[in-house]
Amino acid sequence: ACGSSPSTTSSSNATFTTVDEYHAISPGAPYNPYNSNGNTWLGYDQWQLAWFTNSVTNPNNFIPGLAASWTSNANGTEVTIKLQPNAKWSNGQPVTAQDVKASFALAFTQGNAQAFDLGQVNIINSHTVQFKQLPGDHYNLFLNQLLQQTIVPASEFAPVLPKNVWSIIDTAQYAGNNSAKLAQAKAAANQLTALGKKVSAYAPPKSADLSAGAFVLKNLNPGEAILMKNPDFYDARNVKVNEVVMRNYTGNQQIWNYLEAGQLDFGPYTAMPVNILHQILKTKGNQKVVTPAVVAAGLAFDENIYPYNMVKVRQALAYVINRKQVQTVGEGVSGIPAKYQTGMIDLAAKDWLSPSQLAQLKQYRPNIAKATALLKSAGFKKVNGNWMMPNGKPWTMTIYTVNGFSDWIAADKVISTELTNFGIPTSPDIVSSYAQELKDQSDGKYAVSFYLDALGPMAQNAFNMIYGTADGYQLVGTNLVHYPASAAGKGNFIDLPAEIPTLSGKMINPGELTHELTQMTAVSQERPIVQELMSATNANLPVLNLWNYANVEFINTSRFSNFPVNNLGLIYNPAGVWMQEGYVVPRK
Amino acid sequence: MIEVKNLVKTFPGRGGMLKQKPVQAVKGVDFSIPDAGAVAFIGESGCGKTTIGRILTGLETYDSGEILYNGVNLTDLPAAERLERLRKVQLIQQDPYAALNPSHTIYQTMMAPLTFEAKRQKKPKAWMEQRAREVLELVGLNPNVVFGKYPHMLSGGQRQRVVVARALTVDPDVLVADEAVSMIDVSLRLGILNLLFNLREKYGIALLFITHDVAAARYVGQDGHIYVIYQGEVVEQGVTDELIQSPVHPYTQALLSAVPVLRGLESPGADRYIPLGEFTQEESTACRFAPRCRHAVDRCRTEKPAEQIWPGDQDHRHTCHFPTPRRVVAEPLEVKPS
Amino acid sequence: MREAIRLVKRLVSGAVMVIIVATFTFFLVRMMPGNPVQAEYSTLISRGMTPTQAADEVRVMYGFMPHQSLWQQYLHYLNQLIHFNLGQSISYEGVSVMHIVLSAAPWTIVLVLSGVVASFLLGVSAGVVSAVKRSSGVGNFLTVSGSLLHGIPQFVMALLLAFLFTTLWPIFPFGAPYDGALTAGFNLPFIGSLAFHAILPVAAYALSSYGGWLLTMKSSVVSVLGDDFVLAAELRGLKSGIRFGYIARNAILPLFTIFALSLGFMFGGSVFIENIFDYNGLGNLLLNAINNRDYPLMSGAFLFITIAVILSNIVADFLYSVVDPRIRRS
Amino acid sequence: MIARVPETDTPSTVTFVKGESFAKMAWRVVKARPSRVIGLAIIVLFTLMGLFGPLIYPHNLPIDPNAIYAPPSLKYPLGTDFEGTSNLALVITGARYVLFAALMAAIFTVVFGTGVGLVSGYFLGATDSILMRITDFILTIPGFPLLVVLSTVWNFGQPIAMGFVLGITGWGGLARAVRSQTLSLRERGFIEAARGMGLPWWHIVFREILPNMGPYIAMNLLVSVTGAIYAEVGLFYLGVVPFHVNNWGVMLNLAVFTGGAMQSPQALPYLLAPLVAILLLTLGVVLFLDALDEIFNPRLREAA
Amino acid sequence: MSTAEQTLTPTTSPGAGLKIRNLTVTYQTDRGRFAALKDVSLDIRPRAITGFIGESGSGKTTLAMAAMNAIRAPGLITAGRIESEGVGDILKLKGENLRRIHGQHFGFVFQASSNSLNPLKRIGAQLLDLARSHGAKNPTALLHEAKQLAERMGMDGDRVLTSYQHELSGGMRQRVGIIFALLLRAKIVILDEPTTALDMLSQQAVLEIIRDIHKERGLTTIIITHDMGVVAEMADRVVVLYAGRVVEEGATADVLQRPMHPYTRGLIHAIPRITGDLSDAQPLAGSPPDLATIPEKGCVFRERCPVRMSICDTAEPQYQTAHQDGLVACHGVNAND
Ligand SMILES: Nc1ncnc2c1ncn2[C@@H]1O[C@H](COP(=O)(O)OP(=O)(O)OP(=O)(O)O)[C@@H](O)[C@H]1O
Ligand SMILES: Nc1ncnc2c1ncn2[C@@H]1O[C@H](COP(=O)(O)OP(=O)(O)OP(=O)(O)O)[C@@H](O)[C@H]1O
Ligand SMILES: [Mg+2]
Ligand SMILES: [Mg+2]
Repeated sequence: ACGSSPSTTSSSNATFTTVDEYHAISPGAPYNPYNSNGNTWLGYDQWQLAWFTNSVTNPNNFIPGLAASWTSNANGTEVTIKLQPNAKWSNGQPVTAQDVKASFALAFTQGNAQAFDLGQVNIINSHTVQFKQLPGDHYNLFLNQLLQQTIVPASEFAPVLPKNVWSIIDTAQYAGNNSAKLAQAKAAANQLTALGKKVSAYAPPKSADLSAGAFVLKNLNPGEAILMKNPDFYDARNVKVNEVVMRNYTGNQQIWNYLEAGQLDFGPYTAMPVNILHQILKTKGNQKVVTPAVVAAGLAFDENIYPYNMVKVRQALAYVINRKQVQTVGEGVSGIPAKYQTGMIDLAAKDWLSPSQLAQLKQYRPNIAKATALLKSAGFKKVNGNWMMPNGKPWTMTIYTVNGFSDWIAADKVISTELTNFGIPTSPDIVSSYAQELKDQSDGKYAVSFYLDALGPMAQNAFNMIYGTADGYQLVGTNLVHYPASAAGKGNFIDLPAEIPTLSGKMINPGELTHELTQMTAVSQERPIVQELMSATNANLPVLNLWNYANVEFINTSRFSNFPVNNLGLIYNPAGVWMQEGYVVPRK
Repeated sequence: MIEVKNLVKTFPGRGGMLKQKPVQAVKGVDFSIPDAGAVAFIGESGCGKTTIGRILTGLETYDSGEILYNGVNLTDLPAAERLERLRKVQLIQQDPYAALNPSHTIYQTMMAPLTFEAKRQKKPKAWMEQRAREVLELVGLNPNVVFGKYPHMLSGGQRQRVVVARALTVDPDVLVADEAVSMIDVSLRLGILNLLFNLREKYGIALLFITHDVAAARYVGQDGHIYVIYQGEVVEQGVTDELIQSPVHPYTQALLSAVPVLRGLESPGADRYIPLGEFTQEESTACRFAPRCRHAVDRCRTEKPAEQIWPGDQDHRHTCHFPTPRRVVAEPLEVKPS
Repeated sequence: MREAIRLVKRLVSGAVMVIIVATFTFFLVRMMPGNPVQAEYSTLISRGMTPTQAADEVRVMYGFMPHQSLWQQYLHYLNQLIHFNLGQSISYEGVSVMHIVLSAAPWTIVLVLSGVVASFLLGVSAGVVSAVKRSSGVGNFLTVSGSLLHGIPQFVMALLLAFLFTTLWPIFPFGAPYDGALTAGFNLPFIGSLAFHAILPVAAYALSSYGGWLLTMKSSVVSVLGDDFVLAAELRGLKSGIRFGYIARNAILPLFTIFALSLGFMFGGSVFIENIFDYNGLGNLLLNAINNRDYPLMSGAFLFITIAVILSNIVADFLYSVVDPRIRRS
Repeated sequence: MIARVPETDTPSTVTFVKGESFAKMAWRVVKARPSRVIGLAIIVLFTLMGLFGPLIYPHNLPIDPNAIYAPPSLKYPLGTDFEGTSNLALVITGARYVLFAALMAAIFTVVFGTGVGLVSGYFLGATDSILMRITDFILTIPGFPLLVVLSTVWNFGQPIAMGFVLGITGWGGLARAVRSQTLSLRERGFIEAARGMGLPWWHIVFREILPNMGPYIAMNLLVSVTGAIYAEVGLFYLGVVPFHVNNWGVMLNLAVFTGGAMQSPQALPYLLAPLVAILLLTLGVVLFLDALDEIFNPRLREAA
Repeated sequence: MSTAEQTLTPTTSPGAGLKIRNLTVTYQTDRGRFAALKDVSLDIRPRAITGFIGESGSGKTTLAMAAMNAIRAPGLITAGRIESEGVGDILKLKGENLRRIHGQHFGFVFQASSNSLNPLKRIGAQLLDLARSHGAKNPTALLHEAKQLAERMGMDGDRVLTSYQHELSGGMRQRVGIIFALLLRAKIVILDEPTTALDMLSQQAVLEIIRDIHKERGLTTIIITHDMGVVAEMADRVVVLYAGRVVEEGATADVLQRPMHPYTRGLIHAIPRITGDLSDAQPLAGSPPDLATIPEKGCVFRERCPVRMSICDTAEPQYQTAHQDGLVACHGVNAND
């Protein structure tokens, strides 16, 4: 029935074609997940302990992977996992606790494990492993990050992992005051870094493209990687797809091409203009799947720079900028104009706030009159159609954005036009890279610049974007320290006053509150803090959110049916994970 | 007055590190050009005539020897002054077309040296154009006609006149005319020769006339001197008509024999002889002409002849072991118009 | 003997040039704003990773970042060079630059070599025709089409062809150098697929450089046609075939050096064509290296191209002295 | 002793005419063929665009979110872009940066190239060796990648910076060619004559030699203008250099990479607008080039 | 020398004459279409040396080329007939027939300085090309003959045959050119300014060779030159051209002694002489003719003519017999008689 499909590769119904949005194919690169070009594909032949469902309120909502189950103690500092009883590598060898422990040692060499304060890893039995946080810490995303680790065969990486790796890790983790031990820790940390370099450069022998996942790499060329179903996969009977073809791509347009040609059974999130979206949806079988993305695009203000230190100015700008219009032009496909200015995405705001609290939020709908009134009350004057600042100087703006971020660039142009029309001559400017922008921002070089905001799904992460380093709050050891904007290299550019009012007028310290969030293990504990932070953000607008992103993904139903379109937590994951759950069935 | 003593010039072989054989173009030449005098160099291609001319005008350096311009050796002078004096010796090239910048009008061509001349002599602007007109008229050109023209719009003779006029802008004492007429159309050739002769006669400009056309040499300097050059050496010299009528060196005789005979108007000289072969550039310690000389004997091939004075004529010198005067040039016939 | 000395001399001066270029590029690429860590960080962020995660990820890369002073790094680099070692790539962790460059080279060679050769053959033949028939309609058409094609930038041509033949009329495949289902090697289906996939990019390359060859060849033929020996050959009644041989050989001489040089520059790849048609050749490699601020890879690729150019120069010189007796010595 | 009269060939009644002005002469040459007139018209059109284009539009071009990627219409003759801005306005206002940068590049190329070539070819010796080594060096380094690197090292906010970078990578070939022409010219009689007249070197180099390379240099100037446009547009197209301003390359980049012009006909006008502009300018230059030789070579243009 | 003669003498190629009638050749230029030759009628006598003399641009080369039907664009033979024994009207020949007479009937020798040889091929190889083009039965014999000719001309035969053009001096190239012209036993040999770029000695040597071979083979030889001396020295007959017209023709001695056309007279007087009274020589007034400014009507020489009459402005002078078997075109001659 599918003879007419334009698929170029195999006519087999069970061939599932897709691309990996994170990953270009690099022939010659090793089969090594720790290599940034390594030819392994997460969710296909690279498997994690479990798969996150991207819940904004529950960081611990996971779909089992190699870990069949897990338990943790009350404050979340100890986690015990049980491996799938029949998990096997593609050579038939079982996946054991040893493999897990080695994988975590490798995670230490890559700096991943330190990020969630991992302390000890204990093997309980061949299929049970216990993890402990560093003594004294309780990082509330411990389980979340632990479960997202990739597991690799210990035997495979034995050549690059020294026997004493765990003692090096232990030494490196010393955090006391003994200067000799501190020095040793530093040396050990360096040793780990050196190891990390070795590990990521390591090329496991070609013969053993070992996978514990649903698929195994079969063949690779600069254009495509071909993965075969792994018969030894623990849930192999759920997997109905025989072969996955991973198309290479070097630019978005190539993915658009594939999609337009109906060649992709699953097309992951790709930035695209509306016209392309329409074009893609015209193709037979193509279907759009929208899942929320926990991130927003915003404008950050440097409050060290006059006049952006004035709340009224920021609010006035919020009234002038027509976010719907900006989103239509900038991110017509996967953008949703930001409604509530809370520091989190609007969906999260709905989850965290009660309906009455939501109603209280200012929505800053486009309103020139309000903006004018606000500015006038702040001492601004309009002369010859252009605004003069209270200090008597004309008000002009440059809004910085990043090269390659086309949605931002387009949005920047629209905002500039709007502001110029409003009487603030504004021009867009483009910075060479995002890293450069972040650096310049923290150096206080931009009054107004584009900013990735509301990065979640966890509230602490989202607020940390505003009230963390950007506002001068940093964790030194276990102490929260505040650096003033004048401290060079410390990155404080938002530079809010020490205390800011919520909508109800209550003065709060957002930096401290944000830090407190990281210590909370239960949602109920977090809720009041999150609500206060949202309210304060809405009142003060340190960052003006323009739109929330959505993940727009595509499936093609002409060759396969039963996609997990209604299971948002699952569809957020790579298609291999869907298949583990029994989804994706070839049509007859 | 220019006096040249024992001038030697060797060109380094070309080609950077892997040089070709050096070429000894001038091998110790003595001559002098008296004020308002005429000196002609004759000789076949490659004998070094041009090289000497270029050295004299300062366009080429020399290896050894001495050149005295009015008794002053220019190498002793500071650069600026040396240039100043060298400008008094001007070169007239063979190809008048190449000697004029094709992208400049005659006006521009004339103004270039005059601008600098005016600066030097602190003359006003008007002087420049006036001077240009003056010299152009001197060479027989109408400035109004030629000023706006480009070189390609002029005939060969006119071009050569412009070249001479340009040389005159710097008030030269000596003109070095290197084959100055050989590219000029026959009908115009005589006009240029005439002009050169007049410059000499009227303005006292001395002339070094380089050519392989002996008749032309005779025409500008009947009373002057001819130097016959063979492979970078002077083999014979003498007062023009003397040398033409009774050359003693076989090479001179061959050269003179080669002048075409106007049959019907002239009869060939009794001893006319033209060597057929190509000459070799082989270095020889003996008489260099011996390999081509029909009169050569063993001595010529082993012993280098020294310069000698031809008895009875202080000005007539030669380098031949067996100097013999021969009549080689054509004799005019008496033609009666019918 | 002389030739041998000349060759040695050329090689030595070529080697000096290589060192100079190596030095220049070494310092130049390190003057570029940003660094590999930043570049990688940017990439991760734009892939949607959180800044914290991204920072963790790239921290490993600091291990690859040289900590010595620029000067020490330079000496180290030179030392490696002398041992024919171009160092290790940063973005392709742990892979040697030499390996990367050598594995990218074949793609470029397949693509650009056929492009250069095709455009040369086409351009030269059309050039002869347009010179010989320069006052006829055919000649004018060829000349005008040549000038216009010559005027169209390569990337425009590539985009145009790609749009026309893969999107509008999907006749040719797009997006991979060969059919993924095949195994690379010396087997017929593979080579066939390789050739089929190469048609568009080669055509784009050939079309955009064809005009240049045509115009050069035309003017060369026209100037040879004006030479006396051509008229002499005619007046001696030489057969037209022989006369054509005379003209062709003389006319093609000046193009010879350019051709040899373009073979050398071939190793620079064709950034646009490789980019648009997705070949992992040297052009794309260099572009990626630049985007990732992969210093060793950049220097290495630059050096590789430079060496190719210098060698092709030397070869061109020597071949030229073989075909043109006037250049020959002794 | 011998009677010889100096002759004058023509009576001095004709008054001296300096010839027609350069502009008049050039126009006469151009007029001779319609294709040249078309070429010139195109070039003039683009020049005007570069000079006055930005003045006829507001600083920030108006947007129209209701007409995103609109097809060509009366209101938007070349359609619109991703934010509903008229492509025609974009092409016109974008011309200034592109053309000015290209002109700068061409001027840098020509000034460097002819300067180096002239000096090297005229003075020879050590000067020549050094300059030629530098030229070889420039010629040896692969141009486009070098351009990419240089363009990230320099900041491209100003077209002059862009022009400089384009120029600095592109003068090698011209220097070589000018040098070899200088070498042959310096052996020519009129150069020797000028030296013999004691004219200073700068007069000889710039007033005698240079004008003879007029057509060649003018041709190179035009060809490097188009070359620079391609390179520049190419750089922006690849997106390897940050762009601050609207120009044709940015349009191409956005059209292909974010507008999907290759994938959807809707954005096609956005791609075609700058493309057509480039092709048109190329056409203009190609057509006009034909006149240059005659304008600069008095031999080829015979006064009527 | 004697061996060379033996091999060369058996087959002499008796020269053929040329009958040129009403020949007009025009050139299309930017400034319009000009007649480079206008209504030329002339007999070239067999087995004689004929000299074409005239200023630059007077049409000497054009005449020679037209004689071989080798005028190329932008030139065009617009009228006339040229007959030669054995080939008929040359202007009617086309394609292969025309090609064959080039080389076999006509031998053409270029100016010494011009590069009339393929710079990329050895002389010997080019001689073989020539042999192949004309279907020579025994190319090696031809090569052998070429070698002997070369030796005869004072060159090293082996060296010449294995040389490239650039390895030969101007005089040698000129001689090689002559070999090419003679090898196929052409009946008419045309030498275009064979000695212009040579110095006196080489010039005389080349002329000497031409004269010898001409005699020996009974050729019809045409020498184009603007040097009256060369014509006087070599030619039996002289044709004087001016602005595309033949103004005088006759036996050399006659023309030299009793020039009838004022132009011829002027030319002869303008020769610098090696002996005799210098003041006899007089330059010719005016500048050489420029086809673009030639008057439509009347005598083309009148602007420079010392004996100009009113009829010269209106009527073109007709050919009339002079020097017994020659001709002249001048109104003045008529008046004198
Ligand atoms: N720049 C140079 N480099 C090397 N050799 C040179 C150079 N100029 C001249 N020669 C050589 O010096 C010799 C003399 O040359 P010159 O030009 O003075 O001869 P000439 O007598 O003027 O000859 P012609 O009559 O051909 O002009 C020749 O062998 C020539 O090849
Ligand atoms: N290819 C051509 N195109 C235009 N005009 C030409 C061409 N060839 C010759 N002529 C013109 O025809 C006229 C006669 O030229 P021709 O070459 O026959 O003269 P010539 O007597 O041989 O002169 P020279 O002594 O300079 O060789 C000249 O005015 C010349 O300008
Ligand atoms: Mg000379
Ligand atoms: Mg001629």
